[in-house]
Amino acid sequence: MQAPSVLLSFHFGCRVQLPDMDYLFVFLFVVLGIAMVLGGIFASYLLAPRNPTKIKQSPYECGEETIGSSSINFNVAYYLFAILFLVFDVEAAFLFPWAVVLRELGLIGLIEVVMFVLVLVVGLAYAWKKGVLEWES
Amino acid sequence: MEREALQAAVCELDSTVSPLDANADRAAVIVEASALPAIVRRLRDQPQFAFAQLLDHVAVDWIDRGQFELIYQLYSFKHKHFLSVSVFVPREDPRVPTLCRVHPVAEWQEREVYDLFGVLYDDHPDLRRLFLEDDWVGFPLRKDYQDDFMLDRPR
Amino acid sequence: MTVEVSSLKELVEQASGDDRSPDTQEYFVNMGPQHPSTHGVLRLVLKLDGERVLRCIPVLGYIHRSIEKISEHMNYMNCVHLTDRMDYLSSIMNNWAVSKAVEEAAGIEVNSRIQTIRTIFAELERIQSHQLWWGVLGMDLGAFTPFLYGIRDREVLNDVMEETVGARLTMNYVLPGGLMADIHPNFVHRVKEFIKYFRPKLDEYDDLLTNNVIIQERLRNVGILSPQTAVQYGATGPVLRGSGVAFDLRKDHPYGVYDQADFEVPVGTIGDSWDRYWVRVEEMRQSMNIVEQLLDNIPPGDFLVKKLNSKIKIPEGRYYSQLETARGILGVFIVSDKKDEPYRMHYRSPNFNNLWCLEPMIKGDYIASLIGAMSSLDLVIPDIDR
Amino acid sequence: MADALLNQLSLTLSVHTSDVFVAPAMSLADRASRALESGVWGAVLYIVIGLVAVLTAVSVLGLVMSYIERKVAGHFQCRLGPMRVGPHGVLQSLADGIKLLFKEGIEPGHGDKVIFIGAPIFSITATILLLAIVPLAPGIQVVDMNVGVVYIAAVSGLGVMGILMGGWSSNNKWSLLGAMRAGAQMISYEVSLTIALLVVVLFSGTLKVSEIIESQQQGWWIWRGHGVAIVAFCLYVIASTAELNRTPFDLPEGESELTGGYHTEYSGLRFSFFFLAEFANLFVFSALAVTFFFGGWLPFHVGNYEGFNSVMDLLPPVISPMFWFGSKCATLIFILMWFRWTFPRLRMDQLMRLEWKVLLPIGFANLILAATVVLTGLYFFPSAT
Amino acid sequence: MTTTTPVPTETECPPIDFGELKSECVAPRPSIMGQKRGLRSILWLSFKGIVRGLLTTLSYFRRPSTVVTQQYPENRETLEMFERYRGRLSLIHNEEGEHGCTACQICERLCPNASIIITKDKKNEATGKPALDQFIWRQDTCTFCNICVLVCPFDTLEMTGDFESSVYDRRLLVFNLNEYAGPTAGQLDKLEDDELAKAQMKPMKKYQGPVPMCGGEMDGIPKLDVEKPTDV
Amino acid sequence: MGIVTDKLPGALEKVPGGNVLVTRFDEIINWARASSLWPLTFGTSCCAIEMLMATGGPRHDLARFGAEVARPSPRQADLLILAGTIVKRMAPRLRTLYEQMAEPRYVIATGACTISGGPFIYHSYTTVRGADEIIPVDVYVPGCPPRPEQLFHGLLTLQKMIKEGETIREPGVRRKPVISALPEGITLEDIQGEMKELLVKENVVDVQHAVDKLKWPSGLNESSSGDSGANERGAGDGA
Repeated sequence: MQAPSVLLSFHFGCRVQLPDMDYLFVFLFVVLGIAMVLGGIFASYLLAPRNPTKIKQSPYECGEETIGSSSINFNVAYYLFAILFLVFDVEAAFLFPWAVVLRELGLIGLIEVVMFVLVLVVGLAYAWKKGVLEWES
Repeated sequence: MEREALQAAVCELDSTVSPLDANADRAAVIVEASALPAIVRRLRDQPQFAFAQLLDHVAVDWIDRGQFELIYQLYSFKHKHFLSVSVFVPREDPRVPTLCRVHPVAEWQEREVYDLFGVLYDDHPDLRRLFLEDDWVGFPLRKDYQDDFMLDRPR
Repeated sequence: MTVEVSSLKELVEQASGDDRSPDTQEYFVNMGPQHPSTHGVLRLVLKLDGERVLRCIPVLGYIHRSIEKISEHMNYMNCVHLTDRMDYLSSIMNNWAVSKAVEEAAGIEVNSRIQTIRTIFAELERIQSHQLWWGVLGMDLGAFTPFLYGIRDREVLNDVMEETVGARLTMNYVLPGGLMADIHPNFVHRVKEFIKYFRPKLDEYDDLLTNNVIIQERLRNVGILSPQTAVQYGATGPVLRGSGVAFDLRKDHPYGVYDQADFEVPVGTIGDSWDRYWVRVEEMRQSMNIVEQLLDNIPPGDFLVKKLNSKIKIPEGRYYSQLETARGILGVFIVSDKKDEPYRMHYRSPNFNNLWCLEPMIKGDYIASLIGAMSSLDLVIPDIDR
Repeated sequence: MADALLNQLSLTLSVHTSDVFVAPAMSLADRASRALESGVWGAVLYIVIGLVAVLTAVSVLGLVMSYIERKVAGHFQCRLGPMRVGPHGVLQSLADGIKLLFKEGIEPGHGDKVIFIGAPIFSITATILLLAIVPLAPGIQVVDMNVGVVYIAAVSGLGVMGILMGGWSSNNKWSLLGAMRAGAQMISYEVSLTIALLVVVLFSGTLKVSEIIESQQQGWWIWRGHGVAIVAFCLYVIASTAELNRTPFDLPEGESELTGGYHTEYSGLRFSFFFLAEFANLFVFSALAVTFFFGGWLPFHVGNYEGFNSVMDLLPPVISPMFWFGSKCATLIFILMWFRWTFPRLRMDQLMRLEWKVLLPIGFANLILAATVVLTGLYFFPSAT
Repeated sequence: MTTTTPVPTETECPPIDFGELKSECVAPRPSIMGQKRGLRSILWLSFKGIVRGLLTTLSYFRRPSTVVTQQYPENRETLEMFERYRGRLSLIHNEEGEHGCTACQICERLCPNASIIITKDKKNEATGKPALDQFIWRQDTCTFCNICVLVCPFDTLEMTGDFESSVYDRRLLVFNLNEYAGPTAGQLDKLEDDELAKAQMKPMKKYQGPVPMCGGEMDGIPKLDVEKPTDV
Repeated sequence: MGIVTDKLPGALEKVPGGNVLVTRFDEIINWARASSLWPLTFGTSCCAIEMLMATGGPRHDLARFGAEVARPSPRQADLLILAGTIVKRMAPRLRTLYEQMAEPRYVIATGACTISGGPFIYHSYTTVRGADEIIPVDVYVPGCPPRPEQLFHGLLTLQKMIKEGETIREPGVRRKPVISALPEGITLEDIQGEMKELLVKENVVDVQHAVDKLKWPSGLNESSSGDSGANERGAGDGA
């Protein structure tokens, strides 16, 4: 059994820089999460009693039958915040690299970011003014 | 106002109002069914009565007389007096105009009476069963109600 | 003029509108009969848009036990024990209401000892009921700890009452013509101890909930009930007093020995849920004042003026008698036909009438406000359904 | 084959146990990466250790935290909490876990079954991924990315997906309402969370979690942040409480309003995954707060008081980091529990108003202020740069 | 079908005259944001309220002495009910195991829901008076209203504090309260012959078994004959 | 529509699935199930105050039994504490709630109203005379309402039943130790003698027979009418 590094060096004819294992771990953890849930569900499928009936599978609504369909159009207020979130989270993503190298950038960096943030704050103020933040259904 | 004085004063309102003396422990009058909303409205609006709240609405099944007695209990916050207004309707065709427009709470009190006695309220906006299922047969508080489910006490 | 009888199904179909387009955001949802904050088995059919309550249709009858029908086949003493199970949180007051009606009708005079003890017990029960309400309100609004503190203090009072009565909830203590048993020798002492214990606890309640900004903002300006609407929709008790009308049978038409006690009737200002909250908290203080005043001079006398196994017969007629319970006016209507069983027995339950204030006060508000407003109404569902 | 395996293992162990002392600050992933030079088995060993460790951590945390929560709640409420299952109820969570495993899992009749089963995966995976980056002590960390903070911000949003999917696929209006609430709430507070973390990134000048801790050798950021960090910490606590769906922000599962919230339809083990993720997340968010604001595994030092500092350093070096990290974490968890058992719940509109009209403006102002502080070099501690 | 509810508008009703009832608050309600306060005052009051709430809960956490929990199954030895507590109905038997019930059936008649069923021997051969055969008490329907105890003219009934009565089958909740079927203690004392008195005390099973509701038949279970004493 | 679970209600109920483990694990599983009974927050009337509020309170503290995790959703609940009167209109809803609980599920009926209709047996046109007409009941706790200690006794009784009476080889078949929680002063022999004849006559010891009889009709809930099973027959009147 050959170590991958050996294989790699053989293949490329030279010793290569080993890849960062971090993302392999992340990938494996995603697999682990999926495996944990699916494994658990499979285990309980084997172990737990099962007695599905029509009533049991019907939605629980305080003991009553559901009125109308459960797939409904939902109020737009909830989604508006998702859009706002998108703007501000992307903004935060832009701010991370800036935060790391702020010392090197100095005052110029601060001013640039203040302007960047200001644009967004104006956007927030606009949304505020428009009543998007009022949670009106 | 004393009980007798109040009773007399109410009776002077209209010719359809007559006193009910039979053992009532508070001022009580009998009103003809058709005149009921108008009388109750006047009792509510005229300052010397000011019966602002409809406390209660009860029905009594006088099966021997073949009548339902519908009793409205009124209260005046201003004068702090009670009044009981009775309406007699025939058992065969129990109909009475609704009081919803005068006292909104009557809507549900009347629904209760409809549910248990089957008294129909003309012009009621939402007359349906209150306590029992919509497809219940019969009106259980009537004296002649029969039900296979009910059990009599053994002794 | 025609009478149309509809059904709930029709009502819902109609409320959902004929032109139910695919664009509509409105939907129906059942809240209850099994829901943690309907305090029993009240069912509300809610028409919602997102979080907003557009329509709120209460559906009753999930605990309709036909007490009025059963009462027609029971003698008056047995009728009393059924009322324990209506508004179980003010069972002694319910007992008293029936006993009072029967005593007034049958012309039984009870001595002042009985009246004083009844009054003390009624006030203790009012405190107990409000303690539970306070805890449950906290739980409905998401704070779990107040619920446990409320229950904890309720248990202390429960012990005091249980020592005399012998039961914890359905007491059946007040009977037509007196009381089931005389007060326990320890009673006076223990009530005093309880009051000493509970006064600081009330301040603690204030620290925990009353002065908390979240609870104030959840209740303030929520479920506003103008005095006009309150009266029109049949509200009594703390709900009406929360709207600023100082109507209290204990003051305006005194019964028992309330005329001997000096107390005040707390009222609200604008009739929102916060007013109703504050009225009840203040009522606990006032009730303790009443109890303190009456406790030291309970007059001597018998605890039962009428022999129990003799039949109580009421002269023919209609008798109506009412009494202020922890939730409002409980009216007892008796139609007698000279037998020892009532010809017709009707209870004007405070909750039944208070419930209808819910829709006008909550229309267009959020679900969370509905919960708060419903809590501030302090509904007991078996009392509504009877 | 077996010989080769054994050889590799012994080689790896002999080489890499010494690593613990040689390079104590290396994460498991880095070690695996280094082990790859000498052979694949060493790396596999580290990978297996990492997976097992995280898997154990999730399960154990779920059990332990739920027990602690119940005990703490009990004592806040003048009662005792679980008492009868094992001495002082210590086996209570275990019993719950076994019971849930042997409980029927119900699938809704008309819902989307794939999404219904998939929803807990997102919740659990988000928790596992976050747990992986928590540094318990120097070297006791599974992954230590150089973009750690970005990773945290990215991964913590994954949990919302689980809740949204669970509520959506349940075919139940209460669940749907709970899920929509959760969606709106958690993404909103995500912004504040990120902005609060940015302040620490500004101070430490790095995104790598272990380096952020190392940067606090001179003093924790909560002290050294010149007040700005205290504001950031408050923002972080509020936002993380909202992310955790705990009182006063437990709207998505507000029992008195929405019967059960987004997990109304989940039963048995499927429900327990949400339960597990919730309690493990409680630990994760406290651990991250400790890492960013309270110096992670570093002991409590006060300026130049050498005597006091040396007392604090008395613990042996192997225990010390774990002790300090654990005790700080426990304190924060206790505070979160304290909040939960004291406060009532906010209303949806109040919740949104708090975030978008109060916390977010404060957060931005705080961020700019922090940048100014960093640039002007206003620090309490003279030794800091 | 009906039209939508036309809720009567307030304009339809003139303002209600509350007379002297419209009054001021006894104590003004506490309100942080409601009154016209400055921002600083609001913030301070909110903060104070929150901190005091936290301190309240902490004060209980801090003091384990405030724990009020009773350990029920463990404290069984020391747990005592109040003497008036109504936990179970019992027929008082004296030291010789004799009861005082004359089967007068007052309690049966006054029991609100027929939880007491009394069968009697109409004429006991020794005493010549009616004697109790079965005193059946149905715990499953009993509401513990205490009326039976109060109305008993001979004070032979009492409520005991026994509360541990859970069962797996509801039919196990029906009891014979009397230990024997036969005359009362007083009547037995009057009999000269001790042997004869002993003979009158026919032992009674404590457990009654199924009692059909209101004398009807339960599935396959024979009707309880309340008139004729069953042979014991 | 025989929704009445006749004979010993709740005694025997068979649930398919889960046939993997063997008896050795029975003890552990039953211990876990008995120690972790999460109740459904269900209460209709007065008993609810005592059963869920007072027992949950600090004085009595349901949490000691690990049962304070009151779930509002029946999916996650193990224990249905029936507290209060069940009326005809509630009966189908109660049945729905019970059906929507995940296996294994246990039911405690508390108070006179739930066990038999209590004070509302006679002359009532709505009260169901006994919850076991609607769903199988495991433990009956008499009282009106029972004290919290009484509920705890019922809970202990239920735990005893779970620990002794259930095996994973026949999952869901609960064999009640019928006599294991006796009223005081009555011995096993007392009842065995009296019950033997009845039990044999009623054939309740035959598992298969009981299981066959317990097939509940599906689609019970399709009509939300008052035509519940409770309408069909009274408790023991054989009407």
